[in-house]
Amino acid sequence: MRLSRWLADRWVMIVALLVLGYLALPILVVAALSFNRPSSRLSYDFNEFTLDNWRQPCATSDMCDAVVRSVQIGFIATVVATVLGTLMAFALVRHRFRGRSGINVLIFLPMATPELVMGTSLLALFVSAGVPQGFWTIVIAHVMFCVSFVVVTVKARLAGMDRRLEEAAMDLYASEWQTFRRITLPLVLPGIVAAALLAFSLSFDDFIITNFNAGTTVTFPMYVWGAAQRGIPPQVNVIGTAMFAVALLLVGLSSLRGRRARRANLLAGPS
Amino acid sequence: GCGTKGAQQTEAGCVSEDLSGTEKKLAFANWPQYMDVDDTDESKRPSLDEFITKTGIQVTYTEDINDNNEFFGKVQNQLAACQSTDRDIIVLTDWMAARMIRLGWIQKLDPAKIPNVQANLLPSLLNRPFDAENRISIPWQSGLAGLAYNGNVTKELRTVDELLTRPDLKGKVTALSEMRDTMGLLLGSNGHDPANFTAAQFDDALNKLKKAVDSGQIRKFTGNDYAPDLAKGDIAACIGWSGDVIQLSGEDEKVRFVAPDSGVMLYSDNMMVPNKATHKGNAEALINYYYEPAVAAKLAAYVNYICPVKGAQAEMEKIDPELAANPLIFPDEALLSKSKVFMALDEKQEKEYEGKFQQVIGA
Amino acid sequence: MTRMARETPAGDLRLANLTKRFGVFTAVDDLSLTIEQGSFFALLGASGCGKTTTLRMIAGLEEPTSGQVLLGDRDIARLRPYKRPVNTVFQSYALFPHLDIFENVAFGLRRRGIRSVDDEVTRMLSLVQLDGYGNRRPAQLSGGQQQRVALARALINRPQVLLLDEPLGALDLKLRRQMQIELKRIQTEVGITFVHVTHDQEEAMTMADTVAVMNAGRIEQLGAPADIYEFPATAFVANFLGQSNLLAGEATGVSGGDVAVTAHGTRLSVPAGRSRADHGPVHLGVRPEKLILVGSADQVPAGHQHVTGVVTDASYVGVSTQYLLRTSWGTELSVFAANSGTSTRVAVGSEAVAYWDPRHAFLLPRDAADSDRTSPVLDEPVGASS
Amino acid sequence: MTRMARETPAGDLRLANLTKRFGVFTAVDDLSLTIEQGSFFALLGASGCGKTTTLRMIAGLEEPTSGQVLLGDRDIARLRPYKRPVNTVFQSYALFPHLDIFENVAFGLRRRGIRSVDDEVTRMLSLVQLDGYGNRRPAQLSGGQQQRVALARALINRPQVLLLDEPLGALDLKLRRQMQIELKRIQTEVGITFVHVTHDQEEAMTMADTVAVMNAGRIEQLGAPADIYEFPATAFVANFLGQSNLLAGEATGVSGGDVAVTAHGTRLSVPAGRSRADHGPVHLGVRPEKLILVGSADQVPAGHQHVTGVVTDASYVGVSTQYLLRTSWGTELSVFAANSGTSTRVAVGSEAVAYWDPRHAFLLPRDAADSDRTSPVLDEPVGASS
Amino acid sequence: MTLLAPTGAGHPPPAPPAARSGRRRLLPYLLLLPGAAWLLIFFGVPLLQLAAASLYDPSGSLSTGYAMTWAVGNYPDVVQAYWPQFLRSFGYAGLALVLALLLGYPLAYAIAQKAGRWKNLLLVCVVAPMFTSFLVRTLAWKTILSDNGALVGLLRDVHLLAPDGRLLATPFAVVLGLTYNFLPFLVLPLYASLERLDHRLLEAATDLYASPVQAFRRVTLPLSMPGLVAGTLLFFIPASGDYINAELLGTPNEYMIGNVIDSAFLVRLDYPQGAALSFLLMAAILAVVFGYLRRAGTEEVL
Ligand SMILES: Nc1ncnc2c1ncn2[C@@H]1O[C@H](COP(=O)(O)OP(=O)(O)OP(=O)(O)O)[C@@H](O)[C@H]1O
Ligand SMILES: Nc1ncnc2c1ncn2[C@@H]1O[C@H](COP(=O)(O)OP(=O)(O)OP(=O)(O)O)[C@@H](O)[C@H]1O
Ligand SMILES: NCCCCNCCCN
Ligand SMILES: [Mg+2]
Ligand SMILES: [Mg+2]
Repeated sequence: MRLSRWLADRWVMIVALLVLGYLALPILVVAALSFNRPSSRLSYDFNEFTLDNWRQPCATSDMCDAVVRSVQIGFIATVVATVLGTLMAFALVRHRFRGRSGINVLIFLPMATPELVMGTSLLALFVSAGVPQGFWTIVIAHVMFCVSFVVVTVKARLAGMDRRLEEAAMDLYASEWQTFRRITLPLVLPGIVAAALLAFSLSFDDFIITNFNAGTTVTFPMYVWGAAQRGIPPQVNVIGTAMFAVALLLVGLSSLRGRRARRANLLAGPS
Repeated sequence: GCGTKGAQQTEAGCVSEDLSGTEKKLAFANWPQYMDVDDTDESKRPSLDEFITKTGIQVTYTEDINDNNEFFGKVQNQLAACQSTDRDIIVLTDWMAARMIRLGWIQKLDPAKIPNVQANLLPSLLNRPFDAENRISIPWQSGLAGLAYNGNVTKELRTVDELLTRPDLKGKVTALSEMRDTMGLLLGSNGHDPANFTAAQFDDALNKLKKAVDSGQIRKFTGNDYAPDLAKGDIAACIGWSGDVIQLSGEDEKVRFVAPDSGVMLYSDNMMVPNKATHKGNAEALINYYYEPAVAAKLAAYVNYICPVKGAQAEMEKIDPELAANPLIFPDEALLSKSKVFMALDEKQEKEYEGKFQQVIGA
Repeated sequence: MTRMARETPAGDLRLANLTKRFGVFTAVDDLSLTIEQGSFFALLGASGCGKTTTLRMIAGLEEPTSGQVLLGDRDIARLRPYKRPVNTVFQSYALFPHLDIFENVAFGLRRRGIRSVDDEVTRMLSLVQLDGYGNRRPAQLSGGQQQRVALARALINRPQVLLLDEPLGALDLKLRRQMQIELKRIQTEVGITFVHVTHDQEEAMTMADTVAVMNAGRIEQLGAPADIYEFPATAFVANFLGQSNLLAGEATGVSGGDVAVTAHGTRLSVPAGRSRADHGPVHLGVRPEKLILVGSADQVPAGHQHVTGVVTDASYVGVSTQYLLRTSWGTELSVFAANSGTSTRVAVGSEAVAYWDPRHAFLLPRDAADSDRTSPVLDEPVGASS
Repeated sequence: MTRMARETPAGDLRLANLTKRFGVFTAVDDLSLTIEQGSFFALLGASGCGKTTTLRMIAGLEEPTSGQVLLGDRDIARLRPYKRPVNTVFQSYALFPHLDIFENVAFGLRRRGIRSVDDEVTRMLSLVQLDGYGNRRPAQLSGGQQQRVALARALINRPQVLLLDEPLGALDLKLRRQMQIELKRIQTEVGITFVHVTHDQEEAMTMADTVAVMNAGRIEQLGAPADIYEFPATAFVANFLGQSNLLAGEATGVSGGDVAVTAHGTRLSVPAGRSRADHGPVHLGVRPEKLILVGSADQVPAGHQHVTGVVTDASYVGVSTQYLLRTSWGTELSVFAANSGTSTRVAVGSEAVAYWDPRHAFLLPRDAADSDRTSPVLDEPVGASS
Repeated sequence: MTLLAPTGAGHPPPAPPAARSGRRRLLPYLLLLPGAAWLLIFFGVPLLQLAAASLYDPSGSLSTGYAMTWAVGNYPDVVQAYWPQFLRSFGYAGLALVLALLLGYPLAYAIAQKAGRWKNLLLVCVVAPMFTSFLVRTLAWKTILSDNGALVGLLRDVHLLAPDGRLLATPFAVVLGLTYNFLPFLVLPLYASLERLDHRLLEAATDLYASPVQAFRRVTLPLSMPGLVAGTLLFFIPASGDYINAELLGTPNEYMIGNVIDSAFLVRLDYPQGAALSFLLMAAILAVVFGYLRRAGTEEVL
């Protein structure tokens, strides 16, 4: 009785943690392998513990450049796609206008298009327009395929949001922009954050479309893909693990800091 | 009315300029880990660095060729439009080199500028059908496609037929998704010549393959990714490449490369200067440099593929006598006699055979 | 940015032929009225009669289907809400869930670019008796506390027009009275025009300069509270605002300053000045507290009129006792008798006479089909509330 | 599945030492009370005193920090809400926005596996006067209409215990009275135990069998409405429920069945039966409507006690007039005089005497530091409401 | 003023000042402009070229070029040749979707409603696996599912798997890979809409006799519909076009339509066929999507 009650109260959280475990499982393998000294370039089996990979995470030529480049591209593409996508989501949820369904198709199609098709046909466009491929063509491509994901995610949050709060803000002298900035944005923020996270991970992880539009620029997934042809250097595992850890650390710290700030506020009284 | 123009280029129609006189630069695109690196500092590439020091030519080395088809897709738009690919040297496998040459996308080198090639290229790689004068595509490394097995999980393997039928191997076999390698071995196993076969013979071999796929004997078709699986034993036996298998044998001698008596496939990855590359002269300097036996030996000692440079074996003795004696790096006559180069295909044949093969391998 | 035109001379708030339809349903129907600058205007009406919709159109949150909203001479009907010198206390509060109480209250000031809001907000929170609650989120407050935040949030802006949509409905009587005093004080001091929706009739009657009674999207009567109470214009108003005993009768014309009425066989009269009809079907109305109960017709003073019946119910309810008197024709009249401690009780079941001064009666036109109308029959409130 | 134990004999609802803390803040403090099966229990108290929190614990929506909730002999404090034969009308309505009105009302029935709900729902909608609104979404209703849906949604289930958290607060007086009648009728017919939170004191007084007055998480007084009103237990109750004039004095013991009190130099007395203290600092309380204003001390009948002062304010408010009488020591007393049409007015500024029957006074213990306490000074309500 | 206006009684009210209403009517277009322009230029234009390619004479070649012959026959041709892969794509994606819903809904719900201040942390845990390259992740899965790995050993020991049974190179592995790789696309939008869920409504439901299951079905689920629909789409659409998982974790018998398109463009150089396959895939997906949206009754979510 006691136990079943306990379970009934917490099973959702327990399942959630199990699913997170499932999501993290390969990362654990990757993390373990980051401490491995492989028996050969072609072996992924755990062989011998070593810290060498962590000591020299950039030992493999160009790998860290590729990581940095991927982060840069991911960052720019995320910001641009999130802004563009959020604007579109607002237009679609908050306004009735001619051509809505056309716009909806335009948003769904990129998701429905095989990556390869998207990659090659975009490349054809760049070539026929004489645009040299490289960093910025990658950014353009990434923004293009991230926008749809952002729109759909933000819309999910926006749909059915309580308009009365925005009305109250307008009533309290907040212009459209201020209402957006002070009320709508904070309330939609979880959706926008989720969309941005999606966009970043899409961008950071994309190989196919990037590969076609990269010219001679190499991103991290391209590097890994290439390296895989002859055995992945163990430092790739270091980068994988580190990216994961850094993401967790940043968020962990920021939520801790947020809490401390709030506590300080409480002591200082309203500010 | 609005179709596409052909991608075919002619020497006259697509003229490239050589700025090597003024620009000491070279963009070299190669496969990953196809270049020797320093044991202690993996960011250093000794042979390449030496070239840079010697000539003062700044080499931008990128490892952005992972797959022949993929790379072709990546540069075909530019080359078809007679635009620069921003690369001065690219390295591609025979059949892809043949295709590009056929399409008129590759610049001819000046034989006078690459004397080492003329002097040191392995005889068996001389005057291949797609480059009769040895001045368009120069082998970087060569290799063999044959059988391999992991002795920890299965008993010895000798023939292609065993691979395709032995019940204990069921579901533990892979073959290469590279049509010429897999089909070459199968043609050979049927007693046909991969260098010269008929459409009917091809179909016979393909049927044999199809049976093995349908029965579940063959688990999948792979690129290089079979190697870790073979090492682990998830795959017991496969069609694979010599270089990879030598690597694995070094770790675990029970992993073996087998050259079946019915024949092995010999291929090369070739250096080429694409149209509109502006540093042909510098490229020639580099190609010539890598055909110095000492340099070639240094490279071969690292990458473990078949070294296409005569005299490198002697140099290798100085570096690593054991490697110098390895027939899979410096093949002996016995092996060379078994090795075949796949028949040159024209565009139509290529499409037809590739189409049929892809149907069997599932895509 | 949105620097308010607070300094500009405000003006009367005028609604001209304001109509709002939701699909086929008309929520506000051709409403016209003028609310004097600086006055306290109360809007009463049944649930769903269109009060909130009217306020929302004034605030600019609902686009009128037709009609104008004028402030002074300016038509503001199409001005964006934040450009209007109007604030609202929302019926649903609409507190910002992501901001704490302090920031909720400071919101309007901050939007107007005011930097130092601390003092003002603290004072306002104190006024609504929520000192120390500044750091909480709305979800951590009780219903009444949330309502007070909504009040403070609007009040702090001291707009030209303040719209209050049942701003005190969730407060206990004592607190409500205190808030009423504060509201009235601020309104008088600052000269804000208040438009106040309330279901607390005492609130409307004691605070408002003008009361409008709405019914189904229209105004039924508009005037000073006492005027409306003493001399309602329609049967709806007579029974919506307080209770009335309405007797169906026929008016037979004016004679000597009085309208003669025959009701249920009895001849009665009402001063012409308190009659809205002088012939044809009428309702003669008397409020329960204007009826005095005595044992027999002898005790009726001269000049008064009376009705005889049987007491069917007497509920002692603190300040007063409510009696029900069933007349010979079956209608039950309400009679309130104050419990001042001196008056005598009348026993249930006994015959009694209810009399009134004709000057306390009023006469309304009646639909021919209508009969007597009295208020809902329920134990009446103790004086507790009054 | 969730077949309710409605048929099982219900029982009294008992709260035993119920406590709820939010962090350091104690919202409900060691509350114990018994609510008889089938009775109508009203919970009154200032905004934020813990009423909603108490109801939520009964409903099972809030886990008590400590204490028990018993229904009959069963401790239901840890029973899931859906297993409790308890329904709630939420203060915030909590209507399901994605369901239409019909489905909102039908929700509980459907969850109990009842197939044919149409008739029942239609009847219920009609009861709350929302016929024809079944197809609308909650957002398309006015505030009062939404509240009625919340009421219907809970009522339709006829649970053993119905918790009503200000269920009629957004309704106009007339509709509120009608709903009160309906509630009372259902409660009596079906024998549901009602726990009713309201700020409408008349509502509490007229409808409830028992009233509890809460203050800061605790019960201050509990009893029959008239008892509490007539003889409040604390100064808080005396002024929370209606108004009282509390005079600070010193009790000097019982003599002849009366407690003698000296207040501001005047000697007064209160029957011992109406005294909660017989010596030391006390408050002598008289309700405003129990005070009668006359011109001079001669007019005070025998056996009554009086206080002299100057009339500082008179507001005519329909049913009654409220006077403020400033005593010689400065306190302003409230006096209500009924406007029955016969009583004479007292002029502002004139001297007057307020007298009362000692049997209408009551005596409460007083903190030594406390002085006189009277109700908030505001124009008092017209009789309109009563 | 109104007197001067030529409109008589009964006419619509005078039009509001043109400037403001004009701007308001333009607003949605302004909001859409940057994003839509981006998509039109970088997606729409190439797509048109592709559309043309799908109608080229299939007998053309790279070196000679392709003639536009409006060869609509390309479409029935590819359907006939590759319908099994089409079916398989939707089958696997659908199966993976079901799995992902079972795993993803509780996860999204827990993060949105139960995680408190760990919310952001858990959220990042959902996407952080994406920060390692997909290839690394998939190789890790291969390690986990390896024929000689601990998991297979265990399953064999408890006879859930035949002694020579395997997980890798089976449909199971492919579906698992799809589920894994696209799970965040389902979880994030779902989270975003569940985060908004008003707790009081759940309380009301349980107060009205809804068991947790019923409260979920009648209140939580319908209210999270926008997020659920969005998540389902973000999961299903890319999953049905995916080919990497089939290639790395499956065998030729698991190949999906993406593999075919890949081979048509990259290996066989059959552009008309590749283009036709792509358009069929898009059309099929759009049909599924719009059909689904209609059934889900959330067209306003569109
Ligand atoms: N989640 C919470 N966190 C902290 N404090 C809370 C929370 N919920 C309620 N409170 C506090 O508990 C007290 C009691 O709240 P409750 O809602 O029970 O009041 P109430 O008696 O219903 O008041 P009202 O008449 O205004 O609705 C209030 O002071 C409120 O601020
Ligand atoms: N969005 C809407 N769609 C359809 N009808 C609506 C809508 N909003 C309000 N109504 C209807 O308009 C009428 C007036 O609503 P309004 O909110 O103005 O009433 P109210 O007078 O404020 O009532 P209450 O006292 O109950 O708050 C109501 O009958 C309501 O049902
Ligand atoms: N990863 C570098 C090895 C290059 C192998 N080339 C494969 C060509 C097979 N025909
Ligand atoms: Mg309203
Ligand atoms: Mg409450």
